[in-house]
Amino acid sequence: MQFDPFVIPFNLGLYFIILYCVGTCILWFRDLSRTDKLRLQRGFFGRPFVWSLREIFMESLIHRKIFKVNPVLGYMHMSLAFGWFLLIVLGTIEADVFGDSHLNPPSKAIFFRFFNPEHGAEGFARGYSFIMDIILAFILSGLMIAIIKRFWSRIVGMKKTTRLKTLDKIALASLWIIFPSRLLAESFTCGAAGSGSFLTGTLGSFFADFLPSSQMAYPFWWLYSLSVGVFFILLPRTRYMHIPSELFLIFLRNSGVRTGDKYGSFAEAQVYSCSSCGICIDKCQLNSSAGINNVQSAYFIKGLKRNDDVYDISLNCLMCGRCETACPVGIELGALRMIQRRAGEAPEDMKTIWTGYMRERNQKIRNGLNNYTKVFKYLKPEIIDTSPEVLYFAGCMTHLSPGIASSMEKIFEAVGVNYLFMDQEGSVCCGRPLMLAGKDREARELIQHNTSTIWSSGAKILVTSCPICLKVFTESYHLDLEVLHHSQYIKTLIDEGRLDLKFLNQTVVYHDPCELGRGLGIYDEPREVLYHIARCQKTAYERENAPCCGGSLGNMQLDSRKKTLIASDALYDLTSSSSDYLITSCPLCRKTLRKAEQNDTPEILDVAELVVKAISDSARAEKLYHEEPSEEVINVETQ
Amino acid sequence: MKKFGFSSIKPRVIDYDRNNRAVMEYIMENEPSFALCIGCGGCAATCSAAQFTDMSLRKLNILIKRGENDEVRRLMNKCMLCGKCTLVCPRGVNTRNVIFLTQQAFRKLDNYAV
Amino acid sequence: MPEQYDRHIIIVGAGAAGCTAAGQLAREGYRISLIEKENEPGGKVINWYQLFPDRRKSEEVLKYLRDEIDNPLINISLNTTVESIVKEDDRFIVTTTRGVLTAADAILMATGFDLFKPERKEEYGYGIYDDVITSVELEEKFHSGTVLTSKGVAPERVGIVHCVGSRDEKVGNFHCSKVCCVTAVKQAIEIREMLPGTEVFCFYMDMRMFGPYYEELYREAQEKWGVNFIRGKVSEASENIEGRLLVKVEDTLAGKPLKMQVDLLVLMIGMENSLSGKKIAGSLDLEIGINGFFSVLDNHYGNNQSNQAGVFFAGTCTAAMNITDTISHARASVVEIGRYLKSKEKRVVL
Amino acid sequence: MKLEGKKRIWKEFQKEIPDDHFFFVRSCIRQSFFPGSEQFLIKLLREELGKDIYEDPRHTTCTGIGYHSDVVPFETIQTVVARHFALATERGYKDILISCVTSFGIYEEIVETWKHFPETLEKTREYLYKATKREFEVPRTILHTSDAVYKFKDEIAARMKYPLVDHKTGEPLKAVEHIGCHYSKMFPKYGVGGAEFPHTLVGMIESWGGKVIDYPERRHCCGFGFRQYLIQADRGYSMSNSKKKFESMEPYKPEFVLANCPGCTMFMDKWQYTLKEQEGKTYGVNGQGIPVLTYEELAGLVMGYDPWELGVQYHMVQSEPLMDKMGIPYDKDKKYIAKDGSKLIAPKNLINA
Repeated sequence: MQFDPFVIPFNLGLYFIILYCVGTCILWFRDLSRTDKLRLQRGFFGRPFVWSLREIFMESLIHRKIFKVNPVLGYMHMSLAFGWFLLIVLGTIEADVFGDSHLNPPSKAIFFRFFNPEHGAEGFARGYSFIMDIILAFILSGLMIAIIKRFWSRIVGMKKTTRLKTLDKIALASLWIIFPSRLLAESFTCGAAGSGSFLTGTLGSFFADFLPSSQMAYPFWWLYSLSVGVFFILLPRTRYMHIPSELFLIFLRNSGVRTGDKYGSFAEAQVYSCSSCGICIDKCQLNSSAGINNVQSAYFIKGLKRNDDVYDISLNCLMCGRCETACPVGIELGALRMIQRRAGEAPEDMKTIWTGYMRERNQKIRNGLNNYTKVFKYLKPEIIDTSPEVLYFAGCMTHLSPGIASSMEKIFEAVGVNYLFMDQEGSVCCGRPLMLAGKDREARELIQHNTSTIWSSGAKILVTSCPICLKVFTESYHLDLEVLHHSQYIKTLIDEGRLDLKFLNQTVVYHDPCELGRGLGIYDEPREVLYHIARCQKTAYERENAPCCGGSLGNMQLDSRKKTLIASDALYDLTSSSSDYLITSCPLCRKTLRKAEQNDTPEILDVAELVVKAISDSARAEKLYHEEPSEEVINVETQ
Repeated sequence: MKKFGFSSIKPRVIDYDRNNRAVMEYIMENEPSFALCIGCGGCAATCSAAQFTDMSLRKLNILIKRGENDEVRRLMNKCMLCGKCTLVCPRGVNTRNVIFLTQQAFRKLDNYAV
Repeated sequence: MPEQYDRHIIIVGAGAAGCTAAGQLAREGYRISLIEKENEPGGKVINWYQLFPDRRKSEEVLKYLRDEIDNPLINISLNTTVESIVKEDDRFIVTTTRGVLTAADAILMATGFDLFKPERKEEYGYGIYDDVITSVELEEKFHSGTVLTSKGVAPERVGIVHCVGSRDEKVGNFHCSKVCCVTAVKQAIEIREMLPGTEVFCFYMDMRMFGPYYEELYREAQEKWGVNFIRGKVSEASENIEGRLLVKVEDTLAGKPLKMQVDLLVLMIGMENSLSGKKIAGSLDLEIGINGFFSVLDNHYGNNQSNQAGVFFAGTCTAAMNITDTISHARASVVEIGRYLKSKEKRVVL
Repeated sequence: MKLEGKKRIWKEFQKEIPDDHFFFVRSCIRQSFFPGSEQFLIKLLREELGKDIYEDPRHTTCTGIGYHSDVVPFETIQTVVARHFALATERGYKDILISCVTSFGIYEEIVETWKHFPETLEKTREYLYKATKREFEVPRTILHTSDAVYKFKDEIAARMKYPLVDHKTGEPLKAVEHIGCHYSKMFPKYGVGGAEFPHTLVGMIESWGGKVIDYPERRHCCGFGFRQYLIQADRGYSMSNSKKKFESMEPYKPEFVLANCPGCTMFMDKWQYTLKEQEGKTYGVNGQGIPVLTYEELAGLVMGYDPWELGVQYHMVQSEPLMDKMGIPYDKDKKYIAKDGSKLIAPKNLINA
């Protein structure tokens, strides 16, 4: 006999989920822009396909990234994903090799033991069922951790774990039941048949001594089939949808599809690929320093899935990008938030159809760009006719820490470059802050204004002291000149040997500003400048892992007290090792961190300010000599 | 109607009891630090926009509180949201969010016009 | 038996200053006659319900003052008014409504202050419109436990007018009474606490939060209690047809005139030198400063001495002060009196 | 509202008003717009009360409006006023009775200036002497005609035929009193009852049986404001002030406005017409306007004089509804008959007509 009614739930679940996934993939594909479709097609028949397979293996089965962040968590995911994968593959093979027929339906592979109770008594089959038992044990070990994590998340080294909704709970329960029920079902069957290996066999014979194994087995097979079936059927409505979605996402990503600035199926695929693992929550300083724990990316995306109005959540974020770098699925969290910010708040009646609403809003906004009345009419075009070599744009924030601007001027003078201080009289904002508030159209006005001013100058290099400005200059301005952060510019000066610096016998710690580091990937230039003038100290909080100062313009809602909390924590981390200076390269970071200064914190300076300290006296002396003859010379004359 | 060459003038007085202060309530609710303003004018002094136009956040704050909405509408969009004001405010008012919320509040009033 | 035991000092006024000084001088062993025109010691502190900035009950301070003067060397005569003080070489002859007290070696003027008479600011309609009251009357309402309008209902909106009779050339007072600002803030908080549904508006010219924890209280009023502050001096109050008060003020920060209806208008009346004090000053020909208070010998290191050797000042008869400063000032006067009497002894010996 | 409170203030601002021998000077505006009023004042004082009131035909305008419009310098107006004093001195009068509140203010201002800067008095004596060979004494009291009427309000009440009550119901009539700014806002001590709660008109209304309403904008200026009304384009400012007052008094349903300043009477009367034409709005009960009367007109009415002789018909807002309420009889046909019996042209677009 090769059929039994208990396999029905399993089969239903299995075929349902297969159909559902295929359907979704088709919908998503249809929704892609034409170029993205082409990308995907090219990708499917090209190298990206191979990469994707590799990535799927490494990430979706082995979960390498999670391993990196947290081994225990990694093992948990691997044991469940990879273990189950093996169980299915080997199960199918087993059924194929030892079964009486070939090409069996999946149910036969899954419930192989039920249909062949005596199998694996001796010989090769014995060894094979031994392997199957190992895999089962492997999975169960992972399951154990999962259960522990759910109830005592700290044990597995996680401060926070995501909160669940009821469907998730049911799905989770069924997932938890699957493997224990399989274990018991198999054990009883083996017990009755005297077959099975070290796990199922021993457990089986143990039960057999005092339980009517043959009768006991059957209900557990039902339970096993049911739990799997339920799990599959619930899958689409729960976070476990991330398992199939991620596969699709990986293909899209490897084929070169990106989020962009509007909501589409790639964004949707990302949303559904979020497993709510909660790593982002741990990474978020709003959580760790300011005690805000309902706005992190995991909750934001969960909100998106549930069609909640997540506008407020989207605004309460530093946009520091720490979660994005940590996300094991590689979801572009920043981009998703920006989409929501641009879309704005959903009116009551639209909250329940978020995806549709987002598409509509994006359309409206794009139309709005055309029939939009200017708000910055008061800005009159500025013309710079003295064509300087370097155009220096300090930026609004730099005007509040003038030490940086004046240092830059000293540097320009020291190298005798022909420069122009573009916003000496005060800046027209670069537009980035408006963008961060989701006001692209308004930002566009400022961008146009500044662009025309910059073009009119005919300068070759645009140097800015503010990473916020730099980001928008490089990403959203169309300029015909080289745009550099002052740290980059200083580096080129040093490389060209135009700036003669002496080594200050001091140790410094460098803090990577979010916009400059994670935002633009500029990690090395500031450091290389520092190597020339001081001893740089390494900390555990560098580069991608650098903390945010808390002052970010990305967050609309954070109040000043909480900003300071974040700043002082960041300061504590950065200054744990004793150093003479804490160096950063962002006026806003500098100001925010200074707000949290204790009397034992080292002086906080911008890289430019330290460079000025290091401009060698010979250079200065030379200047002096040319200006006025020194005392001694005269004395020599008289003698 | 006869032509007299003159007509009566709308009073400049803030009629507190007639004015609609819904916007103020909305902001108070979403940005409580709004209440802390002492009208020192630090924000207005540092304001990037104020160099080019008559934007004054200090004034805007008061006008919002008094429900002088016409003038608030006129001023609020002149802000570049650059955030300097927030850094100088001695009372730690989240001024940037105040303006942002004001614009939002009026968008609500105008029923979510993009 | 040391000289000083038969040294006799007459202190005029048993308020915060009088009581403090009396207690301290008695502890030093001087004989004190404490003269008070009211029927109990404590002065203006009695009017108050809670005190800024910590809003402790005024009774506690009153108790302190009463304990201070609980001393056999202090002879306190209540319901007594000083009619004149005459100086005969180093002695002072004090005539009161109870007859003549002779042979005082020194006089301490602790005559305190009078509250500004709000009727003098006619435009606010005190005594004409039913719901215009003074800060002191509001304290009485706090004592009674409820703040109601003349119609016997809780006010929907209360206006508090700062600087009534202070910094106002029109009533001949140039000085700042110092304590009104923080009193206004304190009372605003108390109203909000008692009647959470009531809006409170303070109309101020400047917020002069000069003392410790005053600014913090101001911040608390804004942050925790949602008290509203409008910068501008109320120009006039009038009653509308529902009998609500219509207040006119310029919102100087908005640069526009503003009118609003309130159900209760509280006038923060300022301090003036007490009339009774001035009368005595006449007989002693003490100098009066431009602020109407007694002028002290030196504004920095002689603010307890008068232009009359042997006559000393303590507390608000020299300037507007809060209780803390009054008590310190009174304690300082003790040192000055002591030094003065010692110098006299020396002269006797030589 | 506590009346005793007001009484207290009124006590503080008591004004010495002599009860005989007045040197009368006219008001430019009043004698042209409400000729009946000054006419009746003289009649009232001379015939009704048998007082000595002297009017010198040689007296002129005080040039006050010119002064307030910056076309007449202070020295000049001092000399003009000094001339009036001289005329009074020559006739041996010590108390000047001024019909116009603007002049009243000017006279006060000048006398106060002389008090504080005696050299200006000397200069003025010099100027006047050079110009006219006249010399003068500074008068003992400076009176406004409303002060005089206030002084004799009880005598008038004694002669009263039609008290200020609804003759049907006996209800006292609700009245708005409006004091000219220059009557007591400049020098409260010269106004009966001071500046905040003046008693001059209140006293008349109350002793003649009426009820004064205290509305929020009671203190507000009528908007006359010399400069404003002189330039046509600026009259909007002027009118807006009156409008503000009307809007504020409207809910109290006043029967009439009593003013003691020629400008106020004229503008609060005429602006009602303009506002009706421009904004189609009137502020009295059931679409009517609010009659604005001078205190002499009111005195005359209560004493039962013929309204047409008092000249109440020479207002934009007609007083018939008021007179009906008070039960005063009047003959419609005689309304525009001149003294010589000739028929005058009846003005158009009157309110309440």
